[in-house]
Amino acid sequence: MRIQLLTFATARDYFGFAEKEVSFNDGESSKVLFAKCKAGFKPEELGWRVALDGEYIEWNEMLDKKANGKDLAVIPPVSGG
Amino acid sequence: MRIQLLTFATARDYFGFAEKEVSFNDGESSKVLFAKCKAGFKPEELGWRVALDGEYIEWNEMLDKKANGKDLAVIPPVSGG
Amino acid sequence: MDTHIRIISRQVEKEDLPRLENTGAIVEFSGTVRHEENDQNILGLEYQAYENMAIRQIKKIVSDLSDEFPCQRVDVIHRIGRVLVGETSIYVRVLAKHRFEAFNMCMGFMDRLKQDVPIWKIGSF
Amino acid sequence: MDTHIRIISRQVEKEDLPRLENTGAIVEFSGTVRHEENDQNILGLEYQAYENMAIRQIKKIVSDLSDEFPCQRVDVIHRIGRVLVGETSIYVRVLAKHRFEAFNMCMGFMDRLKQDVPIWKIGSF
Repeated sequence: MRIQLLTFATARDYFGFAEKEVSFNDGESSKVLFAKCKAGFKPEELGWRVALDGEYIEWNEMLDKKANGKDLAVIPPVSGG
Repeated sequence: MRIQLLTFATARDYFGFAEKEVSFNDGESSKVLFAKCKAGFKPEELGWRVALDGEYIEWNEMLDKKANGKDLAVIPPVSGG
Repeated sequence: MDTHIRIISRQVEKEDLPRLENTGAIVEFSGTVRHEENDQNILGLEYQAYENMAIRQIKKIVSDLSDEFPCQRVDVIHRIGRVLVGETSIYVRVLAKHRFEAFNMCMGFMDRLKQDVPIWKIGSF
Repeated sequence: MDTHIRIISRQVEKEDLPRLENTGAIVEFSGTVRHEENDQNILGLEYQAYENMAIRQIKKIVSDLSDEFPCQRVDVIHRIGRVLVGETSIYVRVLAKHRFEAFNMCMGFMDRLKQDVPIWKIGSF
Protein backbone atom coordinates (compact mmCIF):
# COMPACT_ATOMS: atom_id res chain seq x y z
CA MET A 1 0.00 0.00 0.00
CA ARG A 2 1.11 3.61 -0.59
CA ILE A 3 0.90 6.70 1.54
CA GLN A 4 1.93 10.31 0.94
CA LEU A 5 4.17 11.79 3.68
CA LEU A 6 3.85 15.56 4.11
CA THR A 7 5.99 17.91 6.17
CA PHE A 8 5.56 21.55 7.17
CA ALA A 9 7.49 24.37 8.83
CA THR A 10 10.49 23.13 10.88
CA ALA A 11 9.64 19.53 10.05
CA ARG A 12 10.28 20.27 6.39
CA ASP A 13 13.87 21.32 7.14
CA TYR A 14 14.28 18.38 9.48
CA PHE A 15 13.21 15.77 6.92
CA GLY A 16 14.46 17.57 3.84
CA PHE A 17 11.32 16.99 1.76
CA ALA A 18 7.88 18.59 1.49
CA GLU A 19 6.18 15.44 0.30
CA LYS A 20 7.23 11.90 -0.47
CA GLU A 21 5.26 8.84 -1.44
CA VAL A 22 6.27 5.72 0.44
CA SER A 23 4.95 2.19 0.72
CA PHE A 24 3.70 0.77 4.02
CA ASN A 25 2.55 -2.53 5.43
CA ASP A 26 -0.60 -3.21 7.36
CA GLY A 27 0.09 -2.54 11.07
CA GLU A 28 3.01 -0.14 10.61
CA SER A 29 2.82 3.08 12.61
CA SER A 30 3.32 6.68 11.48
CA LYS A 31 6.34 6.87 13.74
CA VAL A 32 7.99 3.94 12.00
CA LEU A 33 7.27 5.39 8.55
CA PHE A 34 8.79 8.77 9.36
CA ALA A 35 11.72 7.20 11.22
CA LYS A 36 12.58 5.36 8.00
CA CYS A 37 13.16 8.82 6.46
CA LYS A 38 15.26 10.09 9.37
CA ALA A 39 16.96 7.72 11.79
CA GLY A 40 16.44 8.49 15.48
CA PHE A 41 13.23 10.48 14.90
CA LYS A 42 11.55 11.04 18.29
CA PRO A 43 8.40 13.08 17.57
CA GLU A 44 7.17 13.08 21.19
CA GLU A 45 10.39 14.76 22.37
CA LEU A 46 9.93 17.47 19.76
CA GLY A 47 6.24 17.90 20.60
CA TRP A 48 5.31 17.11 17.00
CA ARG A 49 1.99 15.50 16.12
CA VAL A 50 0.82 13.49 13.14
CA ALA A 51 -2.35 13.70 11.05
CA LEU A 52 -3.85 11.12 8.72
CA ASP A 53 -6.05 12.60 6.03
CA GLY A 54 -6.37 15.87 7.98
CA GLU A 55 -7.21 14.36 11.38
CA TYR A 56 -4.81 14.03 14.29
CA ILE A 57 -3.91 10.44 15.18
CA GLU A 58 -1.43 8.86 17.61
CA TRP A 59 2.14 8.23 16.48
CA ASN A 60 1.92 4.58 17.48
CA GLU A 61 -1.49 3.93 15.94
CA MET A 62 -1.28 1.04 13.45
CA LEU A 63 -2.06 2.02 9.88
CA ASP A 64 -4.27 -0.24 7.79
CA LYS A 65 -5.85 -0.27 4.37
CA LYS A 66 -8.00 2.76 5.20
CA ALA A 67 -4.75 4.77 5.08
CA ASN A 68 -3.94 3.57 1.55
CA GLY A 69 -3.57 6.53 -0.83
CA LYS A 70 -4.03 9.07 1.96
CA ASP A 71 -1.85 11.92 3.25
CA LEU A 72 0.15 11.43 6.44
CA ALA A 73 1.44 14.76 7.74
CA VAL A 74 3.89 15.60 10.50
CA ILE A 75 2.63 18.65 12.38
CA PRO A 76 5.16 20.65 14.42
CA PRO A 77 3.68 22.96 17.09
CA VAL A 78 1.38 25.34 15.24
CA SER A 79 1.77 29.12 15.39
CA GLY A 80 -1.00 30.60 13.29
CA GLY A 81 -3.11 33.60 14.13
CA MET B 1 -29.31 77.73 45.51
CA ARG B 2 -30.56 76.39 42.17
CA ILE B 3 -30.32 72.98 40.58
CA GLN B 4 -31.48 71.62 37.21
CA LEU B 5 -33.61 68.48 37.43
CA LEU B 6 -33.36 66.20 34.39
CA THR B 7 -35.46 63.17 33.51
CA PHE B 8 -35.07 60.48 30.85
CA ALA B 9 -37.01 57.57 29.37
CA THR B 10 -39.83 56.33 31.60
CA ALA B 11 -38.95 58.90 34.25
CA ARG B 12 -39.79 61.65 31.79
CA ASP B 13 -43.36 60.37 31.46
CA TYR B 14 -43.58 59.83 35.19
CA PHE B 15 -42.58 63.38 36.10
CA GLY B 16 -44.03 65.09 33.05
CA PHE B 17 -41.00 67.27 32.33
CA ALA B 18 -37.61 66.79 30.65
CA GLU B 19 -35.90 69.49 32.68
CA LYS B 20 -36.89 71.88 35.38
CA GLU B 21 -34.89 74.35 37.44
CA VAL B 22 -35.71 74.26 41.14
CA SER B 23 -34.28 75.84 44.25
CA PHE B 24 -32.81 73.77 47.07
CA ASN B 25 -31.51 74.25 50.56
CA ASP B 26 -28.22 73.03 51.96
CA GLY B 27 -28.75 69.48 53.29
CA GLU B 28 -31.75 68.57 51.15
CA SER B 29 -31.53 65.21 49.37
CA SER B 30 -32.20 64.36 45.73
CA LYS B 31 -35.09 62.23 46.86
CA VAL B 32 -36.75 65.16 48.58
CA LEU B 33 -36.26 67.40 45.56
CA PHE B 34 -37.83 64.95 43.13
CA ALA B 35 -40.61 64.06 45.58
CA LYS B 36 -41.59 67.73 45.58
CA CYS B 37 -42.35 67.28 41.86
CA LYS B 38 -44.33 64.07 42.32
CA ALA B 39 -45.82 63.13 45.67
CA GLY B 40 -45.11 59.59 46.85
CA PHE B 41 -42.01 59.17 44.68
CA LYS B 42 -40.17 56.01 45.81
CA PRO B 43 -37.12 55.70 43.56
CA GLU B 44 -35.71 52.62 45.30
CA GLU B 45 -38.89 50.65 44.63
CA LEU B 46 -38.65 51.55 40.95
CA GLY B 47 -34.94 50.73 40.82
CA TRP B 48 -34.19 54.25 39.64
CA ARG B 49 -30.88 55.92 40.39
CA VAL B 50 -29.80 59.55 40.58
CA ALA B 51 -26.76 61.35 39.18
CA LEU B 52 -25.31 64.71 40.14
CA ASP B 53 -23.29 66.35 37.40
CA GLY B 54 -22.96 63.03 35.57
CA GLU B 55 -21.91 60.87 38.53
CA TYR B 56 -24.15 58.46 40.39
CA ILE B 57 -24.91 59.48 43.99
CA GLU B 58 -27.20 58.11 46.70
CA TRP B 59 -30.80 59.29 46.85
CA ASN B 60 -30.43 60.29 50.50
CA GLU B 61 -27.10 62.06 50.10
CA MET B 62 -27.36 65.65 51.34
CA LEU B 63 -26.80 68.27 48.66
CA ASP B 64 -24.63 71.27 49.45
CA LYS B 65 -23.25 74.31 47.67
CA LYS B 66 -21.14 72.12 45.37
CA ALA B 67 -24.44 71.11 43.74
CA ASN B 68 -25.40 74.71 43.02
CA GLY B 69 -25.97 75.26 39.30
CA LYS B 70 -25.44 71.59 38.49
CA ASP B 71 -27.63 68.95 36.80
CA LEU B 72 -29.43 66.40 38.94
CA ALA B 73 -30.76 63.56 36.80
CA VAL B 74 -33.07 60.68 37.59
CA ILE B 75 -31.80 57.55 35.84
CA PRO B 76 -34.27 54.70 35.27
CA PRO B 77 -32.71 51.28 34.55
CA VAL B 78 -30.58 51.76 31.46
CA SER B 79 -31.07 49.70 28.30
CA GLY B 80 -28.45 50.87 25.84
CA GLY B 81 -26.39 48.71 23.55
CA MET C 1 -4.81 55.14 26.09
CA ASP C 2 -6.67 56.77 23.27
CA THR C 3 -10.46 56.88 23.76
CA HIS C 4 -12.84 58.02 21.03
CA ILE C 5 -16.47 58.31 22.06
CA ARG C 6 -19.36 59.47 19.93
CA ILE C 7 -23.10 59.52 20.49
CA ILE C 8 -24.73 60.16 17.14
CA SER C 9 -28.10 60.13 15.46
CA ARG C 10 -26.96 58.92 12.04
CA GLN C 11 -25.53 55.62 10.80
CA VAL C 12 -22.36 54.33 12.40
CA GLU C 13 -19.22 54.90 10.36
CA LYS C 14 -16.08 53.78 12.06
CA GLU C 15 -13.01 55.99 11.95
CA ASP C 16 -10.07 54.88 9.85
CA LEU C 17 -7.19 53.68 11.96
CA PRO C 18 -3.72 55.14 11.64
CA ARG C 19 -0.97 52.78 10.45
CA LEU C 20 -0.54 50.09 13.09
CA GLU C 21 2.92 49.19 14.32
CA ASN C 22 2.59 47.68 17.75
CA THR C 23 -1.02 46.46 17.68
CA GLY C 24 -1.51 42.71 17.55
CA ALA C 25 -5.24 42.45 18.18
CA ILE C 26 -8.33 44.37 17.14
CA VAL C 27 -11.65 43.30 18.61
CA GLU C 28 -14.83 44.88 17.29
CA PHE C 29 -18.34 44.52 18.60
CA SER C 30 -21.44 45.67 16.74
CA GLY C 31 -24.80 45.48 18.44
CA THR C 32 -27.50 45.34 15.78
CA VAL C 33 -31.25 45.77 16.03
CA ARG C 34 -33.19 42.50 15.70
CA HIS C 35 -36.62 42.24 14.11
CA GLU C 36 -38.18 41.01 17.34
CA GLU C 37 -38.50 42.91 20.61
CA ASN C 38 -40.50 41.30 23.40
CA ASP C 39 -41.94 38.80 20.88
CA GLN C 40 -43.27 41.61 18.69
CA ASN C 41 -42.14 42.19 15.12
CA ILE C 42 -40.61 45.64 14.82
CA LEU C 43 -39.11 47.89 12.17
CA GLY C 44 -36.71 49.54 14.56
CA LEU C 45 -35.94 50.87 18.02
CA GLU C 46 -35.68 54.37 19.36
CA TYR C 47 -32.84 55.27 21.70
CA GLN C 48 -32.39 58.19 24.08
CA ALA C 49 -29.24 59.24 25.90
CA TYR C 50 -28.20 61.57 28.67
CA GLU C 51 -25.26 62.46 26.51
CA ASN C 52 -22.88 64.31 28.84
CA MET C 53 -23.20 61.67 31.50
CA ALA C 54 -23.08 58.79 29.01
CA ILE C 55 -19.74 60.04 27.66
CA ARG C 56 -18.42 60.51 31.19
CA GLN C 57 -19.51 57.02 32.27
CA ILE C 58 -18.08 55.42 29.15
CA LYS C 59 -14.72 57.08 29.84
CA LYS C 60 -14.85 55.89 33.43
CA ILE C 61 -15.63 52.29 32.44
CA VAL C 62 -12.82 52.19 29.88
CA SER C 63 -10.43 53.70 32.39
CA ASP C 64 -11.47 51.24 35.14
CA LEU C 65 -11.08 48.23 32.84
CA SER C 66 -7.75 49.37 31.47
CA ASP C 67 -6.15 48.81 34.89
CA GLU C 68 -6.75 45.11 34.46
CA PHE C 69 -6.71 44.95 30.65
CA PRO C 70 -4.33 47.56 29.27
CA CYS C 71 -5.21 48.49 25.70
CA GLN C 72 -4.00 51.00 23.15
CA ARG C 73 -7.19 52.52 21.83
CA VAL C 74 -10.93 52.18 22.38
CA ASP C 75 -13.63 53.55 20.08
CA VAL C 76 -17.25 53.65 21.19
CA ILE C 77 -20.08 54.85 18.97
CA HIS C 78 -23.67 54.70 20.21
CA ARG C 79 -26.61 55.74 18.11
CA ILE C 80 -29.60 57.61 19.46
CA GLY C 81 -32.94 58.31 17.84
CA ARG C 82 -34.45 55.78 15.48
CA VAL C 83 -32.37 52.76 14.47
CA LEU C 84 -33.76 50.35 11.89
CA VAL C 85 -33.68 46.55 12.09
CA GLY C 86 -30.29 45.35 10.82
CA GLU C 87 -28.57 48.61 11.63
CA THR C 88 -25.88 49.00 14.27
CA SER C 89 -26.95 50.67 17.50
CA ILE C 90 -23.57 50.34 19.21
CA TYR C 91 -20.08 49.82 17.88
CA VAL C 92 -17.02 49.20 20.03
CA ARG C 93 -13.48 48.70 18.76
CA VAL C 94 -10.51 47.84 20.96
CA LEU C 95 -6.86 47.79 19.91
CA ALA C 96 -4.27 46.06 22.08
CA LYS C 97 -0.94 44.33 21.87
CA HIS C 98 -2.56 40.95 22.54
CA ARG C 99 -6.00 39.46 22.12
CA PHE C 100 -6.63 38.62 25.78
CA GLU C 101 -6.72 42.28 26.80
CA ALA C 102 -8.68 43.33 23.72
CA PHE C 103 -11.41 40.69 24.19
CA ASN C 104 -11.75 41.31 27.90
CA MET C 105 -11.89 45.08 27.49
CA CYS C 106 -14.57 44.78 24.83
CA MET C 107 -16.71 42.24 26.70
CA GLY C 108 -16.29 43.92 30.06
CA PHE C 109 -17.17 47.23 28.52
CA MET C 110 -20.43 45.90 27.09
CA ASP C 111 -21.41 44.33 30.42
CA ARG C 112 -20.86 47.60 32.25
CA LEU C 113 -22.46 49.72 29.54
CA LYS C 114 -25.63 47.75 30.05
CA GLN C 115 -25.55 48.48 33.77
CA ASP C 116 -24.32 52.04 34.10
CA VAL C 117 -24.40 54.10 30.92
CA PRO C 118 -27.48 56.35 30.74
CA ILE C 119 -28.82 55.30 27.36
CA TRP C 120 -32.30 53.86 26.92
CA LYS C 121 -34.41 52.04 24.39
CA ILE C 122 -37.47 54.25 24.71
CA GLY C 123 -39.69 52.39 22.28
CA SER C 124 -40.04 50.42 19.08
CA PHE C 125 -41.84 51.12 15.83
CA MET D 1 -24.74 27.54 10.92
CA ASP D 2 -23.06 29.19 8.01
CA THR D 3 -19.25 28.83 7.98
CA HIS D 4 -17.04 30.68 5.50
CA ILE D 5 -13.37 29.74 5.59
CA ARG D 6 -10.64 31.08 3.35
CA ILE D 7 -6.87 30.66 3.40
CA ILE D 8 -5.45 33.26 1.08
CA SER D 9 -2.15 34.83 0.07
CA ARG D 10 -3.44 38.37 -0.54
CA GLN D 11 -4.83 41.07 1.76
CA VAL D 12 -7.87 40.25 3.85
CA GLU D 13 -11.13 41.63 2.47
CA LYS D 14 -14.14 40.65 4.46
CA GLU D 15 -17.28 39.54 2.66
CA ASP D 16 -20.29 41.83 2.71
CA LEU D 17 -23.02 40.52 4.95
CA PRO D 18 -26.55 39.95 3.71
CA ARG D 19 -29.27 42.08 5.28
CA LEU D 20 -29.48 41.17 8.96
CA GLU D 21 -32.86 40.45 10.52
CA ASN D 22 -32.29 38.28 13.53
CA THR D 23 -28.66 39.06 14.35
CA GLY D 24 -28.07 41.08 17.51
CA ALA D 25 -24.31 40.78 17.86
CA ILE D 26 -21.33 40.80 15.52
CA VAL D 27 -17.91 40.16 17.03
CA GLU D 28 -14.86 40.60 14.84
CA PHE D 29 -11.27 39.74 15.63
CA SER D 30 -8.31 40.87 13.55
CA GLY D 31 -4.86 39.58 14.39
CA THR D 32 -2.30 42.02 13.04
CA VAL D 33 1.45 41.69 12.61
CA ARG D 34 3.47 43.69 15.13
CA HIS D 35 6.82 45.29 14.38
CA GLU D 36 8.57 43.18 16.98
CA GLU D 37 9.02 39.40 16.98
CA ASN D 38 11.22 37.84 19.67
CA ASP D 39 12.60 41.33 20.48
CA GLN D 40 13.72 41.86 16.87
CA ASN D 41 12.38 44.59 14.63
CA ILE D 42 10.74 43.07 11.60
CA LEU D 43 9.03 44.17 8.40
CA GLY D 44 6.70 41.20 8.31
CA LEU D 45 6.07 37.52 8.97
CA GLU D 46 5.78 34.59 6.62
CA TYR D 47 3.04 32.02 7.17
CA GLN D 48 2.63 28.49 5.87
CA ALA D 49 -0.47 26.30 6.07
CA TYR D 50 -1.44 22.70 5.48
CA GLU D 51 -4.51 24.03 3.78
CA ASN D 52 -6.83 21.04 3.49
CA MET D 53 -6.29 20.08 7.09
CA ALA D 54 -6.45 23.69 8.32
CA ILE D 55 -9.88 24.12 6.74
CA ARG D 56 -11.03 20.81 8.18
CA GLN D 57 -9.79 21.66 11.67
CA ILE D 58 -11.33 25.14 11.55
CA LYS D 59 -14.70 23.61 10.64
CA LYS D 60 -14.36 21.11 13.46
CA ILE D 61 -13.52 23.81 16.03
CA VAL D 62 -16.44 25.98 14.97
CA SER D 63 -18.75 22.99 15.06
CA ASP D 64 -17.51 21.89 18.52
CA LEU D 65 -17.91 25.39 19.96
CA SER D 66 -21.34 25.90 18.46
CA ASP D 67 -22.77 23.19 20.74
CA GLU D 68 -22.07 25.45 23.70
CA PHE D 69 -22.28 28.80 21.92
CA PRO D 70 -24.81 28.61 19.07
CA CYS D 71 -24.13 31.25 16.44
CA GLN D 72 -25.55 32.14 13.05
CA ARG D 73 -22.49 32.59 10.92
CA VAL D 74 -18.71 32.40 11.29
CA ASP D 75 -16.17 33.77 8.82
CA VAL D 76 -12.50 32.88 9.13
CA ILE D 77 -9.82 34.25 6.82
CA HIS D 78 -6.16 33.36 7.40
CA ARG D 79 -3.38 34.72 5.28
CA ILE D 80 -0.39 32.69 4.19
CA GLY D 81 2.85 33.84 2.61
CA ARG D 82 4.30 37.20 3.53
CA VAL D 83 2.27 39.53 5.74
CA LEU D 84 3.61 43.02 6.44
CA VAL D 85 3.65 44.77 9.82
CA GLY D 86 0.26 46.39 10.39
CA GLU D 87 -1.54 43.97 8.08
CA THR D 88 -4.10 41.43 9.21
CA SER D 89 -2.91 37.82 9.34
CA ILE D 90 -6.18 36.43 10.66
CA TYR D 91 -9.72 37.75 10.61
CA VAL D 92 -12.65 36.11 12.39
CA ARG D 93 -16.24 37.34 12.34
CA VAL D 94 -19.07 35.81 14.35
CA LEU D 95 -22.76 36.65 14.06
CA ALA D 96 -25.18 35.58 16.76
CA LYS D 97 -28.45 36.53 18.32
CA HIS D 98 -26.72 37.70 21.49
CA ARG D 99 -23.25 38.91 22.39
CA PHE D 100 -22.41 36.20 24.92
CA GLU D 101 -22.39 33.48 22.28
CA ALA D 102 -20.62 35.65 19.72
CA PHE D 103 -17.80 36.67 22.10
CA ASN D 104 -17.28 33.17 23.41
CA MET D 105 -17.28 31.61 19.96
CA CYS D 106 -14.72 34.14 18.74
CA MET D 107 -12.42 33.86 21.76
CA GLY D 108 -12.73 30.11 22.03
CA PHE D 109 -12.02 29.79 18.34
CA MET D 110 -8.79 31.79 18.60
CA ASP D 111 -7.61 29.73 21.58
CA ARG D 112 -8.15 26.48 19.72
CA LEU D 113 -6.78 27.79 16.44
CA LYS D 114 -3.50 28.44 18.23
CA GLN D 115 -3.43 24.84 19.47
CA ASP D 116 -4.75 22.74 16.64
CA VAL D 117 -4.89 24.44 13.26
CA PRO D 118 -1.89 23.54 11.07
CA ILE D 119 -0.69 27.03 10.20
CA TRP D 120 2.81 28.24 11.06
CA LYS D 121 4.82 31.39 11.22
CA ILE D 122 7.85 30.09 9.33
CA GLY D 123 9.99 33.19 9.57
CA SER D 124 10.24 36.95 9.66
CA PHE D 125 11.85 39.43 7.31
